[in-house]
Formats: sequence, C-alpha cells, structure tokens
Amino acid sequence: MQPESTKTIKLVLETALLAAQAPLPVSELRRLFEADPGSEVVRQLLVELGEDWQGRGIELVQTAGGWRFQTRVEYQAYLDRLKQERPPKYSRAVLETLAIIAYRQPVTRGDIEDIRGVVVSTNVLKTLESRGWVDVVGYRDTPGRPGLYATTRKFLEDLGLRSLTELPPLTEIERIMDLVDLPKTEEPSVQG
Amino acid sequence: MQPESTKTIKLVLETALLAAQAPLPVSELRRLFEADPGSEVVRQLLVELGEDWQGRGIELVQTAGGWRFQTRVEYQAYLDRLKQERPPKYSRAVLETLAIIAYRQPVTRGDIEDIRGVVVSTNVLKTLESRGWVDVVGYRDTPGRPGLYATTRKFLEDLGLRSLTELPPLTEIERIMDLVDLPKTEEPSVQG
Amino acid sequence: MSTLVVDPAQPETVLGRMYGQPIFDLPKDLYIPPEALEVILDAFEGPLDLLLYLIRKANINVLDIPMAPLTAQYLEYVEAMRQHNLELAADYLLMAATLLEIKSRMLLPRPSRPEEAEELDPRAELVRRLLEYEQIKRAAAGIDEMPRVERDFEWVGVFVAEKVVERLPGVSLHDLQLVWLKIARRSSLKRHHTIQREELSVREHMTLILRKLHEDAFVAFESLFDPSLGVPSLVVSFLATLELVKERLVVITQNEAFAPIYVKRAESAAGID
Repeated sequence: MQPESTKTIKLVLETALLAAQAPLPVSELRRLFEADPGSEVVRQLLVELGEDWQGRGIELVQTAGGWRFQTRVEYQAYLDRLKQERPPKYSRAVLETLAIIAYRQPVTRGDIEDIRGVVVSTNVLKTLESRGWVDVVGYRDTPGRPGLYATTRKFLEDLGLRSLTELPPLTEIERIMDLVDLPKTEEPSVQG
Repeated sequence: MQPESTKTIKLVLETALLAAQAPLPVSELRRLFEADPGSEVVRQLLVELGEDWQGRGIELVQTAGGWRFQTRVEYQAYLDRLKQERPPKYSRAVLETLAIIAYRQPVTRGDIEDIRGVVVSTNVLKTLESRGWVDVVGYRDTPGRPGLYATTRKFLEDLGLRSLTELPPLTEIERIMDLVDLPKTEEPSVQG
Repeated sequence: MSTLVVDPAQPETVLGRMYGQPIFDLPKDLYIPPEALEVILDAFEGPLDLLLYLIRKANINVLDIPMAPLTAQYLEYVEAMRQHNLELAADYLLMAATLLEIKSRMLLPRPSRPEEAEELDPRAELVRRLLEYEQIKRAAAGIDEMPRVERDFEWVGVFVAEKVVERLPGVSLHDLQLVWLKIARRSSLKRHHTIQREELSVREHMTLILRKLHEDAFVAFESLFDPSLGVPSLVVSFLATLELVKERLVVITQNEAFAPIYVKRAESAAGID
C-alpha cells in the first residue's frame, strides 16, 4: 500500500471539503485515505489550505462540527441577486397610513381613520414606527390626548428625499390618472 | 454604479458556482452583477476558470442546466471512504428500460415490453421515476391512454450531459450482426 | 449448492463459475449441463435475452438460425423455468409458441422466386427483434458505464454563509402617489386633498416646530425661525406656526405687550394655565 504524497493528500482534502454536505472533523478527513496520514499532517494541510484560499470568495472555517468551506459574507450581495424570492411588500393599510402621515402630518390616528374610512390597527402604526419612518411628535389637546404622527428624517433618507416638498404633488398625476382610469370610473367598485 | 473589474467578476463567478446547489446557466450568472458584464465576458471567464482548475480535484463542467463544479472521477475512491451507504446499483431490467426510454422516447410501457420481450414490472419504472430520471410527459391516444415516458433534465445532469445527443450512439444493427457473428467469421479451430 | 453465476452481458468471456471453477465457454451445440440450467435461468432478462445467449453460444449466424435445435433447446429451458419461476413463464411460453410456429412454417415449401425468399423468411421478425434487443442491451451497458453523480463523482456545493439581514419592504414615491390618490378618491375629498408643494412645505414645518417643542417645553417664539434660511423659509415657518395654532396643536402666550412671546405645545400648556 503506497501512502499518498502530501500534495495528493492536500488535493483530496480540498476536494472532499468542497463536495461535503456537512462540516468534516479531522477524524473523518483522515478516513479519506487508505493509509491514515495522521491528525498532525491533516491539521497542518488544513491550515495551508485556508491560506491558499485567502482573497477568494470562499474560506475554510472550523465550526463546532468540523471543517467546511463557506462563502465569504462580502459576496452575499452578489449571491443574493440569484435568489428568486420576491421582496416583501407592505399591506395596503400600511401604505395608505404612511401616505396620509406623509402628506397630512401631523395627524392623529383618528385623522387617519377619518380619511381612510376604516379603523387603523395598532400593528399598522407599530410597523411604521419600528421601521423608523414615523413617530409621535406631540399630542393634540383633545379628549384622550391622541398622539400626533409625523414622518421622520429616516423616512426622507430612505426614500431619497431632501424634504417633504419633494414628495410628488398630486395635481399632475391625478390628471394623468383620470385619463388613464377613464373607463374604470364607470365601475361602481372603486371603493373596494 | 461602479462596474466590477474582470478579476472581481471571475472571483464572483467562481464563488457562485462553488456554492450553487444546481447548474447555473450563463443568463443566471450574469444576474450576479448589478452591471451586467455580458455573456461574452462571462463565457470567456468560465473558460479561464475551467483552466484554472486543471489538475485539481474538481472540474467545471457544462451540463443540460448550465455550468457546475463537480469532483473528478479519479477522486471518487477517496470520497467513497466517507460514504455511509453505497449508491444504488441498477439491475439490467432497470438499465435496459432506461436505455429504451433514453433512445426511443417518448415510449409507453407497452413499447418497452415489446423491445425487451418481457413484462416491465412497476418497480422498474418506479425506480427510475423516484430517481428523477424519467417521467410521464403525455399519454398516447390509444385504448387505455398509456403514459409516454421520457428522460428528464436531471437524468442529463446526473450523467453530466448537455443533451441527449451526447449519449453514446447506438451500435449500428449491421455492426451488431458482425459482433454476433464474430465467432463464425473466425476460423472454427480457434474456438477450443 | 451450486454457485454458478452468469453474466450474459459478456457471454464470450468468463461465462460463470461452477463449484468455484470458471466456465469459459460452452459446447458449440446448444447443450447446457442440466445442473447449470437452474442457476443460469435467473441471469436472463427474458426470452430474447435467453435466445441471444443460445445463439451466440452455438456460434449460429443470427441471419440463418437453425430453428429445430434452437427451439428444442429453448423448450428445455422453459420447462426448467416452469418448475422454478412460474410468474416469468408467460413471456417465455409466448416465445416458445412463436418459435414453434416459425419452425413449422420453415417446413412449408419455399417460394420459387428467390427475390421473395428473404422477405418471406418466417424468421425475419424474430431476427429483427433479436437485433433490436441486442442494440438496447448494449446501450444499457453503455449508459451504466458513463460517469454518474454519487457513484463516480459528486456535485460541489459549499455552504453559503449569510448574515441574517431582515428583508424590509421597499416603498417608492410612486407607491405613495398612487396610494394617496386612491385614498383621495375613495373619501371623495379629491379636491380638498390635492396637495400643493406650498402646503406640504407648511406641513413639514409644522412637524419640525413640534419636534423642537418636543425637546423644550417652553420655547421662545423667535427661536422657531432661522433667518439664515431666507425669507421664503421664514414665511413658511410663520404659516406653519399659525396653522399649528389654528389646529390647536400649540399655544402662544405673551404676558403683556412687547413682552417675550413663548410657544408651548398644546398639551403641555394645558397644565400650566
């Protein structure tokens, strides 16, 4: 039985680690060879392998379960582009509430409900608050002292606006929409 | 938006191909980048990548679904030592049925039985279907509406083929006659 | 117990082993020792496979099959098979019937014209099927020899390390426009809610003022205005302050004429007065 050369052992270790479905401990890696190279040799070659892969898109890491190759997180942005999943979308309730706060701020929950014509759930406002897009800037001096909601600087930044005045005025788009929607206005079900 | 350097593109391609769970066509690989490098650049870099991996334990191959890295056949003896279970060995019934479907598709079970001269057991087709190598692609418009079997893309991928035309050509009937008759064409005295 | 194993895929080499001794070839006639028969039977994939084996072993020209000895030999197999594997026998019996039919037709007088002879040879269909089966048998062996994932190689798929980043929904200005428009229509407030830039600017300043008041309960009126931003900004700030008063969101107080003017949020003013 001819023991493999160090070069071959290293190539085999690399190949096994690239094809492995789970991390491989040193004890497993030694089993790749008919003539056990010993844990010292394997460990030494794993360190060398790790160095060989410096500056590449994958790296050799030691996890609780053993050694494995994994992609470097710097490459995540590229790999994410291959993902098929659609970006999540806010519900209509969230979008409408956000629009009302953006255009009519500062407004209370009651104001929003008046305009939308439906009750605004706490979750909707929580969603926008935890996103950091709206917050309470004061309280109206009416019974119950309702909070006044307004949009934040983060909202402007996330939407790439310098100021609220850069929000599109609606007169123009309305005219366009009126034209586009003309046949649709006949339908009675605009209300939804 | 800064387009990536050729070096970065190559690193990203390598990383994506090493991490992919399925073959990646060039069209997918182009999607890795915000600024599409174009199919020419990607193809050129794939060729370079393939050359970079010469003499290593894995190789870049082009299969039906696109490009993917796979371990070289020479390294399987090592990898086999880590395996818990042996890959299935298929009976002649299974292999002959597979061959008929591969070369004569789409075929019904009756067609397969005609060629093999025996009843095809349900298990044989189940074996091939559960491996994902064949499936029913339609039904023949004859009494009983028998299912028409064809090979799948997975069959090609599992054999590392780009298309069915890469299957070895069928032995010509004339050659088979020659082969069958071979002992007779020789001097009778050769045969002890 | 017999330990004969046959690989019909390569009948011309080692045929099998009997009692540990390799069998390299069979007699040139169709005879097979009875003790080998039972073991050989299991190795065949069906009547065509068995026939091919018999033909090859006998060095028969497949295009000129001697039907009588072949049929006799074949029937011998089928008889043995009937005793061991009844389930398989149907296919084999069908072939036996076919062979017997061909044999009997061969005994009939041949057509006189030679050009018809080949076409009418009763063996033609059998030969075609044998050749086709042989072809597929070879193709099957060929497919089996091709490198196959898991047996001969493995796919590479390294672990994808990911920072857990919560994917947040995006909102575009376009979304907001459309949504606001729908709201305006639905509440039949279209005209009232048509938002002009100027109005939006006032409302933005209302929020800014409220934020300042948020930090300090009492704010000097002048501090709400930043002259460095220019006259338009001052005007908008002033309009915003008036709007805040009108909507009873702030209270403006002045103890006497020309005394400092203070602005308080309405709710904080409530407790003070």
